[in-house]
Amino acid sequence: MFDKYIVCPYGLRNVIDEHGSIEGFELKIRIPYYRGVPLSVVDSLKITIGAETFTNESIRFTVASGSFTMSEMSTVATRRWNFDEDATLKVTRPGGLVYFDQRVEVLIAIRAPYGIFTGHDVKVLSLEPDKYLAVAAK
Amino acid sequence: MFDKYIVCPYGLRNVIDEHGSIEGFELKIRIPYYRGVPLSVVDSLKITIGAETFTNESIRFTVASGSFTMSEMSTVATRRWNFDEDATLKVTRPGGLVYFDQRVEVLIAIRAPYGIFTGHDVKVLSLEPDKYLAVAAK
Amino acid sequence: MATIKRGVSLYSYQEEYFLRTMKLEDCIKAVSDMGATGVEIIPEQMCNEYPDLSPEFLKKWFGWMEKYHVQPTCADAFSEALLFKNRVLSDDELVDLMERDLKVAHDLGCFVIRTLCTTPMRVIERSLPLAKKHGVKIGLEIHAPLDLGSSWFDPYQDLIDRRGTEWFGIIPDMGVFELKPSRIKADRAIRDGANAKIVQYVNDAYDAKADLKKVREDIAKMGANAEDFKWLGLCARILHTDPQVLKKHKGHIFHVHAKFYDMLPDFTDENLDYEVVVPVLKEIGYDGWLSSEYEGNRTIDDAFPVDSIQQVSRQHEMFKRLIGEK
Amino acid sequence: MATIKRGVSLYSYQEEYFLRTMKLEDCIKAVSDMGATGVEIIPEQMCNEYPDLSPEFLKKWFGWMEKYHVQPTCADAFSEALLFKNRVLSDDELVDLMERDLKVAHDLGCFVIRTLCTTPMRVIERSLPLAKKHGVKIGLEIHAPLDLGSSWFDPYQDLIDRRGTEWFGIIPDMGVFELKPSRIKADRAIRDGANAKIVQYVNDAYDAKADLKKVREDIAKMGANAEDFKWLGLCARILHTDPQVLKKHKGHIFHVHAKFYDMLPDFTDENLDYEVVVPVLKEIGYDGWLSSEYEGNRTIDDAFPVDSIQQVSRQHEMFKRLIGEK
Ligand SMILES: [Mn+2]
Ligand SMILES: [Mn+2]
Repeated sequence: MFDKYIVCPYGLRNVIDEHGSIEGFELKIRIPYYRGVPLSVVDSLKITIGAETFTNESIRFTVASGSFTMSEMSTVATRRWNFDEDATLKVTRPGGLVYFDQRVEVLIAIRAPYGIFTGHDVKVLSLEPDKYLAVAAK
Repeated sequence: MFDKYIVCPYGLRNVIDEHGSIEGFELKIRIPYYRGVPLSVVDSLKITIGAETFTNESIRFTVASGSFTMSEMSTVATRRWNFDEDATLKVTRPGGLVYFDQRVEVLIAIRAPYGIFTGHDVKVLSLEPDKYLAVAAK
Repeated sequence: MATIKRGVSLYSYQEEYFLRTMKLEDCIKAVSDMGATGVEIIPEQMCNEYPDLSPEFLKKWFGWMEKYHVQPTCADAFSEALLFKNRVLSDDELVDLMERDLKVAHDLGCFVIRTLCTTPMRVIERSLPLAKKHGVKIGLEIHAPLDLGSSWFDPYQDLIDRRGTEWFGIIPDMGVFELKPSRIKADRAIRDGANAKIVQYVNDAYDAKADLKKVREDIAKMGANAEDFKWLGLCARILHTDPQVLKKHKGHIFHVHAKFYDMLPDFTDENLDYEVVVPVLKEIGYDGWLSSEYEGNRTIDDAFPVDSIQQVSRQHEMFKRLIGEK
Repeated sequence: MATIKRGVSLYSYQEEYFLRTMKLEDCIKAVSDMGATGVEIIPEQMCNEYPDLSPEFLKKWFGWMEKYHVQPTCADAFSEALLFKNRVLSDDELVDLMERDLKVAHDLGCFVIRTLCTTPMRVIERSLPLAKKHGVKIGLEIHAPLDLGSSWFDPYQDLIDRRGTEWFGIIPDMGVFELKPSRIKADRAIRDGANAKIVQYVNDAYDAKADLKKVREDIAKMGANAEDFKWLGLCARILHTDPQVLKKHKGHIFHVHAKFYDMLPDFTDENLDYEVVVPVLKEIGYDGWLSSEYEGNRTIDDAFPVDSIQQVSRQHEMFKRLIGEK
């Protein structure tokens, strides 16, 4: 359910690290379920862009309550992804995305108490202006 | 610290399952640290009996607050092993222990916020009468 | 004389809430606008502070209750047993979660929490003193495919016999009284690739109480595709419990989930047996809530705009008539 | 005139508590029996209900405080940053743990919690409003090898300059004022296999302030074994901060950990510089607690019975003399 809303129509952009290199890209997603959940039940994510596939290992998941890599998330039981909230997925991919229009496919699995809830969405998005990460304070 | 108290001088015995077979044995240990801890920080356990070694995979850890396999324990952050409490380790070993006197060696690692606390103890224990697991109610 | 009360689970407005066109206050106002007075909520859906509701939020919440002349009824809980990938939560941990949800419900002013059938009965039993402590009842939702009349309920009946009905009871979901294949679901199946002719054949066979094994062979010969077989499977799982079974549960029905998929413009529901169910509820003296759960959005949202407010209002027109409200 | 107060961290009685020969009440009584009045506690050591202390436990706790004429001082917290094997807790999560410990301390009637130097300073800073909310101060323990006089403290001084000293300050552990190699530790090294002659040679060299690189070469020639080198390493790490440095911290010392390893029968401590430290504390007008932390048990328990009560009592005799208590 809510599958067609998973990939947000906005928010796809390359991410420039503190040294000025493109470290990857990010996109925003919505939850394919009818309530918010603790982050630990976000079981797996698979993002396909063009012919490339990215899984848990290369994805950082950020919501208002925290920012974790997908492998860290398995123990994050006290922070939540809310029902009405965009999550930002940052994908490590040196060089980032090249083409202006990108076919973005997301497969996501959430462990509900009665089993796995999967969601699937594909959209063609246009790259927005790059995001520059601030140089750390010290 | 408290290393010499890790292996309790009592509590070594074979465990008989509901079908009457010896499924393994159990022993009791104390914490080699100066406070109680959440179960998730019990990082690893290694038990050596005679020439055999048993690690996390074959050990079930039981305290008043719960009973978990060592692989389950990694996410048990809200249940604690208290400073003054015996923990029971049940080790899966079909046939159990045979000899009356057993050299029992325990190596345990606990993750404190400032690093790993390890404990090590060896004792020779005598087998106590078998423990019979009750047949489940239904 | 005590009578059935009309309420809404804000779950009904999830599409608009998800799309951010209705906020929590708008949902509450929508309930009030229909003259309904009970507000059910899934805290994890619409309270982002869950499980620690701040005094500031609660002040707003009760402010809305007063402003819109409504009252909190049920808080829907989930018991996140698969919180961690490496294990199922222990009973002890599930009791802790139950207490957490009882507290949330108490804070929200709800009289009952909905627990799922995935919560082990022994966890429910161990939670009864906590229900008493927080002054909130525990209601087991009985949802299709569970059958209100089957022996599946026996252990729970035993729990009731042993522990009484002050803190434990049931929340039947009216989805168990399904009369026939849903028209909007059939249309969706066709949009998803099923053949209109085959769907119609299956529906007619269902109405005629035909043997579905035979129907399966028939449609195979007609050249059925995967979506056609999916439709047949969906029809085969339709559950119509006899509404008379509610009499058996008289005395421990805490709350009712008034599930529905599609209300017609003439304020009738083709699919669910409310025309029989509501009179039975009246007959057994049920004086709790009929709490709307609109779930049709999932079915139509690929092709049509969702109007949850309109759908729920139509259901309440039907309820007014069936309850005999002036 | 304000004066230094005598207290005990129940940590001092951990050996007997662990061996179940002293219960919590016995530990509190032991403090009282010496005329000390302050009780410091590691809740995770002696309160099995941590972190949710029940009203029943707290009633007993405050009953003991009254019965034994003592009062709670400090609650020692840990900030379990490595709670999970797969990651370090986030700052947000550590702030939650800090609040949990502030609440526990508040419930116990403590005025301060001890936080470890492993807690990131930004977490401490974010926790200051919570300290205020719960009315409990946050004290950073400064423990060897941290040097009270080094620039390591600069960021914390900056925090104090920016945010004041009402809620953040320090808890120096007197282990930083170590004068010389500990006799009981030397004896233990010998029991563990070090050569008595080499241990003596190292100790003499230490007293003579000899170059330890040279000493290393010397003992290698004497045939030193692993335990001998371990002893040399231990001596090389002895930290003697100049007690005058306490003057620099005047005004933000919330509490003092009176660490010790071995009190002699004549009520003196060969190892730690209390003869200088206490007068400095008096001079700067410190009117908080000297809270005993006996830690010698770990060193002697392989060969000797541990008598924590006697050891702590001896230290308090010394404190009475140094404070000038009648
Ligand atoms: Mn329902
Ligand atoms: Mn200390």
